[in-house]
Amino acid sequence: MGDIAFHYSYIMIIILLVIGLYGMLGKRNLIKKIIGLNIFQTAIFLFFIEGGLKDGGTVPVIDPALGTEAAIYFNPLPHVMILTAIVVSVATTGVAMALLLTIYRNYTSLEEDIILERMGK
Amino acid sequence: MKAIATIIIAAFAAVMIYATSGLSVPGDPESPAAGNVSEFYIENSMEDMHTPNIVTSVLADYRGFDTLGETLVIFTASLACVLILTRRVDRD
Amino acid sequence: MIEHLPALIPISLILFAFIAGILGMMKYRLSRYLAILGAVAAFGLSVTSTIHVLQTGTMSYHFGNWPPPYGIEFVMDTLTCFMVLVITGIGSILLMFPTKPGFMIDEQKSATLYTLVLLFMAGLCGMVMAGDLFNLYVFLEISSLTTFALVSIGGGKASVASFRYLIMASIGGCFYLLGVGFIYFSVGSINMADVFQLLPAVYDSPSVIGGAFLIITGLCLKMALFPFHTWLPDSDTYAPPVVAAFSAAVQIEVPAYVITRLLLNVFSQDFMVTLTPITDIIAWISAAGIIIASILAIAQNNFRRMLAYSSVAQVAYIGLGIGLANPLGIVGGIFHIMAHSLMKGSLFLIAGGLHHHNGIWNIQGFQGLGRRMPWTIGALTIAALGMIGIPPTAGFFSKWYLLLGSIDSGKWVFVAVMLISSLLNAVYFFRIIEKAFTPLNNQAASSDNPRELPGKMLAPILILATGILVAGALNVVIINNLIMPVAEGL
Amino acid sequence: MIERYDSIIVDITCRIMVPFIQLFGMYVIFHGHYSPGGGFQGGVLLASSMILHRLSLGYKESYLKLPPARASVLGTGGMFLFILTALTPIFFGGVFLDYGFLPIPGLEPAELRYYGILIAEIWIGIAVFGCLVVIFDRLTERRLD
Repeated sequence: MGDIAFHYSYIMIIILLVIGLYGMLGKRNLIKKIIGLNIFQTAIFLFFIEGGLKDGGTVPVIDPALGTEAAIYFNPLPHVMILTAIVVSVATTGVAMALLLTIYRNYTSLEEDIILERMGK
Repeated sequence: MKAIATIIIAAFAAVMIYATSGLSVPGDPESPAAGNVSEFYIENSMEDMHTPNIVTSVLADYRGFDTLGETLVIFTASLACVLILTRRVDRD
Repeated sequence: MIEHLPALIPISLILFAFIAGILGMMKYRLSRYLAILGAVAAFGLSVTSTIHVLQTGTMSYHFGNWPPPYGIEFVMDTLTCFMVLVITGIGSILLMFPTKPGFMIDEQKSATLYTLVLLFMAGLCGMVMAGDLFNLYVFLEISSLTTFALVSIGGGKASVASFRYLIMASIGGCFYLLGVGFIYFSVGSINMADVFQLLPAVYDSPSVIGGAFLIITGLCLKMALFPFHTWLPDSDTYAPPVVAAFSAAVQIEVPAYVITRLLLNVFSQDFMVTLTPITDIIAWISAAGIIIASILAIAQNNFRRMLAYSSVAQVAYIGLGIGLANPLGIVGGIFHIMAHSLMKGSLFLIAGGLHHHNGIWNIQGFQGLGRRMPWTIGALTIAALGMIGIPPTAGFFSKWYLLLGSIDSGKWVFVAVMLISSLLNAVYFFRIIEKAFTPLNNQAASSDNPRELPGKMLAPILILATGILVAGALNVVIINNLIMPVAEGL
Repeated sequence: MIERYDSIIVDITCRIMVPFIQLFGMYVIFHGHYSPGGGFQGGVLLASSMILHRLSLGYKESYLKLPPARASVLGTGGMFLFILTALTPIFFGGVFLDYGFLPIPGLEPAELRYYGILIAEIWIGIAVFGCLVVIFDRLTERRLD
């Protein structure tokens, strides 16, 4: 349970997360919402990678010269989870773009206020 | 709307700062995540499947079902794009 | 082959999704029949595995033959069996609804659609059976990605609703993922059973508390629990009726089940009830959600929007059952999953059928339907009685157990909340029934006399309506065999 | 839909780069056991080469190289074969995804897993390649009205 000063990298990640969340909730333009979503997800990836680090470790590819001591290599599991999460993020972005295209075709705008106005609400 | 968003974001930041204060220092080789499961992967990957890249062996074999799900996710996304962008008569 | 059953349920759905897609490209009519066949096959497998689980106890499937903390496992106990039965059973009935009125899409283009529906069901089954926190996330994303596409079929407004849902669901998924990260970095494992063993040592760590909070918040977003419900009314109003039925009947219930699963098998009772007020918070916001969503439902004129707000209220019942955190509350909540999926499934199908057949959207349009469409309105009446909680229906028994749970925990406020909400339910459903049995006063309207729905549309509606009564009659059997053995572990 | 951009520099540069990106993608897939890489990364590289081709040469030429229908066949086929590969061990006494039971004669389980991972990565690469190209094609499709 370390001091907060040692967690400065986590603080940076939290700042990124907050920027992403603000983009999703605060912005009125739909593209900006997607950008916010991507920032948010990328910050999560950084969070996982940060947690998998080990001081004095190297990438998790076994080098026969170094042996298979666990302390030498970074933790591989966060990397695996993040690979999956990246794919999910790409898939979500692709679907979101497709949705934005249909929205634009129907309402010729990507501003939330104008869309709501044209939806007749 | 802006005010609600600000409150939500502030609450989220507070939760995150509170939660990260309990994590071990980044880079700590003794952290809980460094032991347990990950140790097993590092020590057995070479024996079990002759694969030096531990990430590949975990991704494709130890946790292969995640990878199947992951491929399914991107396949689903492509089908979703096909369905979303199919031209159809608008009902309203 | 019997030991492969847990894996085969989602895999059979995925394989049938492929077959339906590929053959559907060649001959479009085939895809619908293959989709129904796939769902029924998965239902058959679920029944077989339920029988097997009842005879021999919990099944566990280790993918790649790696023992649990290292590999991924599927766990199948009686509660899982119950959920899988609900998902595949309701899914196969909902798929029987014809394509054109059900999905508002030309039959020629339906191959992709049915592939996605089967993948959606596979995702939900995977979520239910996953014994690994991260594997659950993957299936969660499969089920939400399919929903975005399915909701957007409804046209322009539906696309906007679907986009909103995408943002909310992505936030939910990301919160869940962050929470899993905190749990993983605190204990070093993501297998549910393993986390359950390792967690007590670090109960007071802020990262475990924060992680649990994030996970629960993410799942509450997905299940549209009251303060996070904003995406549901729009998507349920503009989505095609069968998709709305799927979304209200199974999709928002599965995260509720996952919260139950986390309460029982990951964070123990000590953590969720005693150490942190998580269950109390869930119970109170659910209670608020029941009342507020019911009042909002009364204010609606559009039938489907009213049903959507009613879904928010009904999901809050499940949340209340979880929040009570005693066996009776859990039993009530979980049984309400089944009751609600039967009732809301049939109500949305009726809404879709009436819209397609008679062009009725609003509650005013129901006037005089009782005489002309006796079967449809009969099914509607049964479902509405179930929603209110009148005795022979399944809805009564779930509410009964929830009441018993509230009394058991001594929280009389919740008893009052449930009685008031039953009254509110009665207000908005009797309004429709009354309208339907009021004869039309002008003869001009009777010239375009709407007759009974065609048999193809009526069949799934009647099956679901019968299901409400059958589930009510069999409630003791279901609860004693499937739900109680797990809920007693609390 | 993307029209061809009439510039000799873009044209020639992209024509030269595309095969190398594809080669690198295949290297990443096949060398995933020894260096960072694997099916996803390789598949994304292959898809990005195709997307570059489409962006630079326009749809008329690019669709000749890889028609959209063939991309969807690649995506579906890769995914389907991956699931079949994962299912195969069930019929030879193993459990789902247990590559140690793949029916390749003369190999011990560890070697079988080695080759099982390779086969899986190849299918994943093909599936990701196809699916990403399908997404791109759908997003850039011309509106017909």
